Amino acid sequence: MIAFLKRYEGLWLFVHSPAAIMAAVVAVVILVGAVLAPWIALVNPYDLSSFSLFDGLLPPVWEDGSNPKFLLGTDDQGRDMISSILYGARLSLVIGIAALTIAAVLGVGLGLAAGYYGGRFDAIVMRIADVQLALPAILTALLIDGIARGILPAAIQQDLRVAVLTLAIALSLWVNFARTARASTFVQMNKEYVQAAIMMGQRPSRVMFVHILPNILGPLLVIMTVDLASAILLEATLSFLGIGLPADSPSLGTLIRIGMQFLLSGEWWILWIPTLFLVALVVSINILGDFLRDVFNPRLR
Amino acid sequence: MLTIKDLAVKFPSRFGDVSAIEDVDMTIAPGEIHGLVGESGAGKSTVGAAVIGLLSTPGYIAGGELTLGDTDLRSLSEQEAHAIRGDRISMIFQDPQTSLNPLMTIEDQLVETIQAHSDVSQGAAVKRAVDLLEEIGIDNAATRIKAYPHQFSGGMRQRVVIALAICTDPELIIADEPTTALDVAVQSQVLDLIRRLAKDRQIAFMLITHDIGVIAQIADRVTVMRKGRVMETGDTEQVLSRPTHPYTRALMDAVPPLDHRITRFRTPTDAETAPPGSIPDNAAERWLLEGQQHELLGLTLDGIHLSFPGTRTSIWRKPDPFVALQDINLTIRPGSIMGLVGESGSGKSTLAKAITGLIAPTSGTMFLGDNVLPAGRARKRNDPSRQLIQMVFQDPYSSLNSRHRIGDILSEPLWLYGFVNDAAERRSLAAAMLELVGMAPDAIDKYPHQFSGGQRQRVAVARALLARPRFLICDEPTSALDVSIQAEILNLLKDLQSVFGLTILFISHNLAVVRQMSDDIAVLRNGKIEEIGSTEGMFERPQADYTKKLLALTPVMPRTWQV
Amino acid sequence: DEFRWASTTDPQTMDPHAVNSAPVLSFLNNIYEGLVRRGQDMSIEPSLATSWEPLADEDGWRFNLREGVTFQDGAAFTAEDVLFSYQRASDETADVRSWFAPVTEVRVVGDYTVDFITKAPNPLFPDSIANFMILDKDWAESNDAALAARDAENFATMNVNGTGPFTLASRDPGVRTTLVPNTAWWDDVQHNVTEAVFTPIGNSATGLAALLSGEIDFIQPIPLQDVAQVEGRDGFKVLEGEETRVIMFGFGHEHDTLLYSSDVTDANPFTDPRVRLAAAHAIDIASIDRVLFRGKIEAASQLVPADISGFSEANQGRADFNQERARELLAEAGYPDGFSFGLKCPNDRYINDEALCRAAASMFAAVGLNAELSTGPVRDYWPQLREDDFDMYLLGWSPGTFDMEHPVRFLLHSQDNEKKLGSWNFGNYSNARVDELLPQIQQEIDPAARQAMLDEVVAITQEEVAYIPLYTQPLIWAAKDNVDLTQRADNFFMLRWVTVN
Amino acid sequence: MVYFILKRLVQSVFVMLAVAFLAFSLFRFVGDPITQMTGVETSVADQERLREELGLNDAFLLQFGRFTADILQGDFGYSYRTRQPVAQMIADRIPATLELGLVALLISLIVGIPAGVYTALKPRGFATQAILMTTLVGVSIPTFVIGIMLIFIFGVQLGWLPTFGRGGTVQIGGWESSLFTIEGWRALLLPALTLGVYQLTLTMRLVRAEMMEVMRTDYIRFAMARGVPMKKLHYKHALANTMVPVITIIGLQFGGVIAFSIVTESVFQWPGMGLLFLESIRFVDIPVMGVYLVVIAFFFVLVNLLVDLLYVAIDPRLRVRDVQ
Ligand SMILES: Nc1ncnc2c1ncn2[C@@H]1O[C@H](COP(=O)(O)OP(=O)(O)OP(=O)(O)O)[C@@H](O)[C@H]1O
Ligand SMILES: Nc1ncnc2c1ncn2[C@@H]1O[C@H](COP(=O)(O)OP(=O)(O)OP(=O)(O)O)[C@@H](O)[C@H]1O
Ligand SMILES: [Mg+2]
Ligand SMILES: [Mg+2]
Repeated sequence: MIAFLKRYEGLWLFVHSPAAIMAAVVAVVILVGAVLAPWIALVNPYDLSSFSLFDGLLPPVWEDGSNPKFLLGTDDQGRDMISSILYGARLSLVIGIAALTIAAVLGVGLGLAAGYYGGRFDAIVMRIADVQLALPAILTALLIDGIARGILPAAIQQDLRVAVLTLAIALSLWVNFARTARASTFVQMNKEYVQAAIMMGQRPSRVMFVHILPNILGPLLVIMTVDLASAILLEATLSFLGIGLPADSPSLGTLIRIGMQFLLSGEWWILWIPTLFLVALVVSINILGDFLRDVFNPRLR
Repeated sequence: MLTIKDLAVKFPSRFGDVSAIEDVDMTIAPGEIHGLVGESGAGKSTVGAAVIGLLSTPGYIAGGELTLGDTDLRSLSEQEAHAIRGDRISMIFQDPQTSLNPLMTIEDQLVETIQAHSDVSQGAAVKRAVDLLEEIGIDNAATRIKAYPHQFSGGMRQRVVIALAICTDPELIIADEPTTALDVAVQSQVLDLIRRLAKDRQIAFMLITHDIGVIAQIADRVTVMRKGRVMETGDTEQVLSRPTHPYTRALMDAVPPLDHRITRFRTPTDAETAPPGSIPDNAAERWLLEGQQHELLGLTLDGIHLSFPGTRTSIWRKPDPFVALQDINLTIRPGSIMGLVGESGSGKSTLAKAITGLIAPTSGTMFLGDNVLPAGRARKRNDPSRQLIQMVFQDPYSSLNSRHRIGDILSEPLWLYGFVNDAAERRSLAAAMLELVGMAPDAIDKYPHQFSGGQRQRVAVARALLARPRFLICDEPTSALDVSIQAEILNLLKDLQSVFGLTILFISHNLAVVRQMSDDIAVLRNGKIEEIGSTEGMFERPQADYTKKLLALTPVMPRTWQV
Repeated sequence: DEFRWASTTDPQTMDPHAVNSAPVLSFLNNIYEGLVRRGQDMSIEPSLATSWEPLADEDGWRFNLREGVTFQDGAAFTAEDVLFSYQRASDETADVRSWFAPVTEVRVVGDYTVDFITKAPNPLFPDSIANFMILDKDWAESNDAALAARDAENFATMNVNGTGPFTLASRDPGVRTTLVPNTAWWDDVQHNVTEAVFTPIGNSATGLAALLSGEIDFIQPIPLQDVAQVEGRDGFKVLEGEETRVIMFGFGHEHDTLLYSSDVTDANPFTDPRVRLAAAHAIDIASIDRVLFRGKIEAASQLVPADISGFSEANQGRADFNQERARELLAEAGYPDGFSFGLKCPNDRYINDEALCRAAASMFAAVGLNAELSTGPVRDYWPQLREDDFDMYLLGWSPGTFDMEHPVRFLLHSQDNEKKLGSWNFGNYSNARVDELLPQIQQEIDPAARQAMLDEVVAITQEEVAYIPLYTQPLIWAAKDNVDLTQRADNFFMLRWVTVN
Repeated sequence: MVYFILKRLVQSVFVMLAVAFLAFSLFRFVGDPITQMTGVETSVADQERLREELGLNDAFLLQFGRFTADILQGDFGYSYRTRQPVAQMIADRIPATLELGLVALLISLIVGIPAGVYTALKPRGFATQAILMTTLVGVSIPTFVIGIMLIFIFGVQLGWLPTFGRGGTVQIGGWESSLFTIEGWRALLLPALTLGVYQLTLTMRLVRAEMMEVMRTDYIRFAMARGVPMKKLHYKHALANTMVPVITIIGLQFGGVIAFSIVTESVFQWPGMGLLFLESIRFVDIPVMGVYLVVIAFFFVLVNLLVDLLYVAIDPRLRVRDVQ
């Protein structure tokens, strides 16, 4: 057993880190809940006939006037809070993960190539990155959202809101990946194994993706977790500014935005339960990110 | 004065406490230079760090006694221990490039250290700092002291480091590989300085090094360590010339002599490292021999000139290019080993890269055999020279992709050059090749980090061989390795060369190593060839002043001590 | 006393003719005055005109002006100013020129008499110009502000010179605007405000916090769900009323096919009145009232609320909540399993607009009308409606003239660009009889005859379910207890009725 | 040095032009300015005429060319919404946003750096874990929720601080500042805190990571070995070296501060550029949005330039000219 763990150091570290275990448990529970939402949720927020305004504004079960059917109460539409949250986490995670994947592919690809080829190509990529950085995420989202609205037929716009938002978030995150990948690639380029590969006459794409990429994965993975958290938060913020998702596709961010209206009105659960949930999710992702950082830090080995 | 008794240091790790050193005994008298030698990981640095109380976390002293004069170092509180540091014990680190705070001037660093330990005014501290710099041989100290570390050369920096270590008049200085990063010329100056300080100021030195030559030159007494334990301790002459411990003897055998050539190093015959050729009917060997399409190939460099563009700092002026190689004319005879020596920065690696096509010379022509060797980008990916020329790099820790298995690393050339198209066959050939370079075939499924530096270097050699090269460049292949492991690798290279008839360019800054390896030698300095000739001729009758100086300054064991 | 108040939007300009928007008109009504004005109950009363009567020999109205009124800079108010203001307000550069579409000419008869000549008899004309504000001719001309600012600012964008009860002390657009009383005002002063500071606060939670922390005295509006919170606190009160705005669903009457349907692609079921009626029966207005609006709305039967002139007493019934009936009607119309369609809603225009649409979509779904809801900010909502990009949409309408004729003109008459009719009838509901009745209603002087025609229009459009009127939007203001003020149904806030105790 | 700055400037112009172009292309899609500019009763023909007058029917590139040409001539145009000169509107709002952003940055540095140092030096302490956890929760709550929470706690329940606006401001040479009055500071505190929380966490974590790295370097170990006092060691030697990479990231994050100030400004009704921008979006006020984005890009470029210069100031190795 010890030998096995020694071989998989990360795993060994993991079983010895209560914080990481807890974070992983929370993340996994949320993830599983999100994946299984269509089967375990009481109502389906996308199926308008599965809930009724009649059940609106019911408090959680431990408060007066609650309905035991709705454990954590209902929102102003009569949707079960638990169901909304499960579906919301599902959507948030889908957006977050998809945005992250796009950002990572784009950023790592450009960063790797910039680091590998250097010179003019590198300069161009870095200037593009500057332009991106000068356009804060919110503005990028507006841009993408606007363009999509301008060029897509109206009939599919609504369906594409999620895609548009994902793309917007992805665009505001790729620079991170590109910069990190580029910097790490520069370091790797001076490593002798890369020189050996180039010297042997291997194709640039092979050098980049087969040789260099696995070696710079560590810091990228860390960015991934941290940025997954920011992507989820960014989505919430964009929703707050009215450029996020429509209210009938409840992401965690949209739920919080809607809940904000009930901050004072006594229906605290509509705001605070999704918020709590979001915090739990983001914190646990961040803890896992920190944990990964430790695992990948050669000095701590 | 410094007494170490039964010292044990442990590092708590993820898998329980690991003993770094155990039962270490040592005494150092005032004015004594006490050498501490041993292979990498023997625990030399740990002893030093334990004495000065700077064990890297999470290490701790598990037992034993440490006394300096009448102070029990182990009983000190955190504050008291810190007060002793610098005041009574100082330390010098290996790398002068990184030992100084890059953001502070030399003056600031000296003054702050002086003022930390004695209650003197700013003016007095500055004066003392200037005097000290002059004492250790920095000209113009009064103005140079305002400079930042990066404005000093390596040797000067190491002197500043020493000045920092002695500016508070400590009783003991722990010097952890103080000259390893320096050129021989600078090294000899630093060693002189240490010797002078020990004599004049009666400072005791704990000199940690793995260079036996250095020990032989200046140490009064020496302690040999291995795997955290003291093997042998005694007067330098006694330990080096009449070692009592078998390990010390083996260590001595592995030290390459400067003044004569030995055919093979004597190494402890280890089952794991059977010499190649002794393995009957090795598949890899057969494969290599049958694949020799070319007869022996030589390499000729004709008027190679190479400069790097300087960094631009002004709009109006074009930056001066940095000339790394000038007018290099060199012929490497087919089947011979050409040694290339020169101090750091002289352009050795640049030359190697030019030959491999990683960078292009500004002018000049290269010939491989009778064919012109295209330079830089002009060399196509499928140019035959890509396969014929292979290289073994200096740093075994970075020359293998740490994310690839040994098997993948070794199969790559087979696949790339289209030698073997069947994956299973590639694998068995790789395994056979591992055997040939003296490694267990089960290494094939492991990752590089699971091996020691020496083993990795063997893998690197194996990878180069699997390309069926005719010309091999070895860029300081052993400079990162211990002497004993160096000896094994050098033996391996010699054996392979004799069996396969390779032409080798062997780069090193260690004259003794080059002497053991090469048939001819070229001496490089500031990008120019100073001297070129047969090895024996050069060592016996050096022509160029520079070569003479190099030979004179290289620390060696007195011939009489040699076993 | 100093009085500080907040609302969601800053008036974009101080020019009374440049922008026809409620925040601007509401704010400037404190500074400028028109010939007539509205009282606390929305009735028309004399202002700069003391009396008016229809012209005897031609179509039009004569206004007798008040004498002795001066502008805030001291200049006297005369008929010239009225003529000038008319010219300015009906110029191409002015956004309020539609008010004067029926006017052909304005004649200065005497220093204090002005005639407005109209194309046809226009009994409602005085009502329609309650927000027509009068500027001083000399002031405007000498300050290069003779025309309303359109592309660039002019003097009138940031400066005022009205006859009203307050005048501008300082203005920092989007941040704060300070008014002080006009000491030379002609009317009896009912307020006791010495300085009034207006701050726009866009975020409703922030606005409420500002009220509760005592930094402002009054805010309009506050979110419905926070009413209980404010009422529950000592020292604060909530003013509830009904706006004149009726919220309704509209249909794409003239579309041949549905744009957003996944099942019915070759027809537009909403052209069938039975389907529209089914949709009306699907709405559970009581639940909407209870959950979304906390019991603060009044269900609507027609396009105007009950206290608007022209309201049809005879047609007060509305389709009840009856899912059974809705399904039957759908089946009759040939859609026993219902169908899907696109529902468009703004999300920042009306109170709880988005929540309402979500709830409605869920109610529609319960009878088989599967709404694909799409919501967006109003800035691109109107363009979508103009491009006919909807199957069903949400609209709120407040009759600018406080008369039933207004929605008939804008929402029920078929689209007619030339005559500028039916311009907000996005689905182009079209009924020949309604089109025929509108000009007659506009010209009819006799109230009973006019009402009869309006009743007929309402009956027709109810019968055909031209729209589904839902409810009258509530007006919720909140103030400190020590402030007395008047809540007018047009959501205009008049400083002249404020007293701080 | 001069060459270096010039090179950066040329690159900056490129960045700004690109941002302007992107920004401008986005406005076509935000919505229709005309329906926002006119009232309910305005006829379609009048709307069309207005559209024509404003050049909104022209080809996109023509519009962009006009926009850049005007800007290059110093003419920033007039707002569609208020008809005021855009240059003046933005200029009026710049102080508010800059002061908010700078104070937020300051808070994040004043709190973040020591916290980072502390948590780096005592990586296993209880306080460290508590700090790390708290800040983590802090950044996991969306900014707007934090802002409203602060308003209700400190503004409404405790009544200590104002809930909106800038409080007392004074004019200093055309710069409207809230840094010189108590009222101004009271008003600034909550928004700056809200805006700073994210930066604070970021700064802290960066400083912590870099510091832990620096503490392992040879020169720190050497300084320790020669008995440099611990305080000096931590705050002079280690921190200075930590700041070199930290400054870059903080500089880059300035864009983030400005972007998130949009949210903060809207929550606190803070009369800065972000609030103006949001209003402009609502009214599709294209000229204001365009200039806003160009100004933001300008700030970004400026800050990056400053960061580079700061770099040179901190790190003598970069003072190329000095090398002998
Ligand atoms: N921070 C640490 N954590 C865990 N183990 C350590 C640590 N530092 C040193 N060791 C262990 O202590 C042993 C002795 O290391 P030390 O650095 O003293 O060797 P050395 O003789 O100085 O080698 P070298 O010549 O390579 O410098 C090694 O086996 C190493 O694994
Ligand atoms: N890409 C480059 N750009 C600019 N200068 C370079 C570059 N590569 C090497 N140099 C310079 O060329 C000189 C020769 O470097 P090279 O690496 O060949 O030295 P070396 O003899 O191999 O030294 P060492 O023994 O330290 O490996 C050095 O001064 C180095 O700074
Ligand atoms: Mg060591
Ligand atoms: Mg080299």
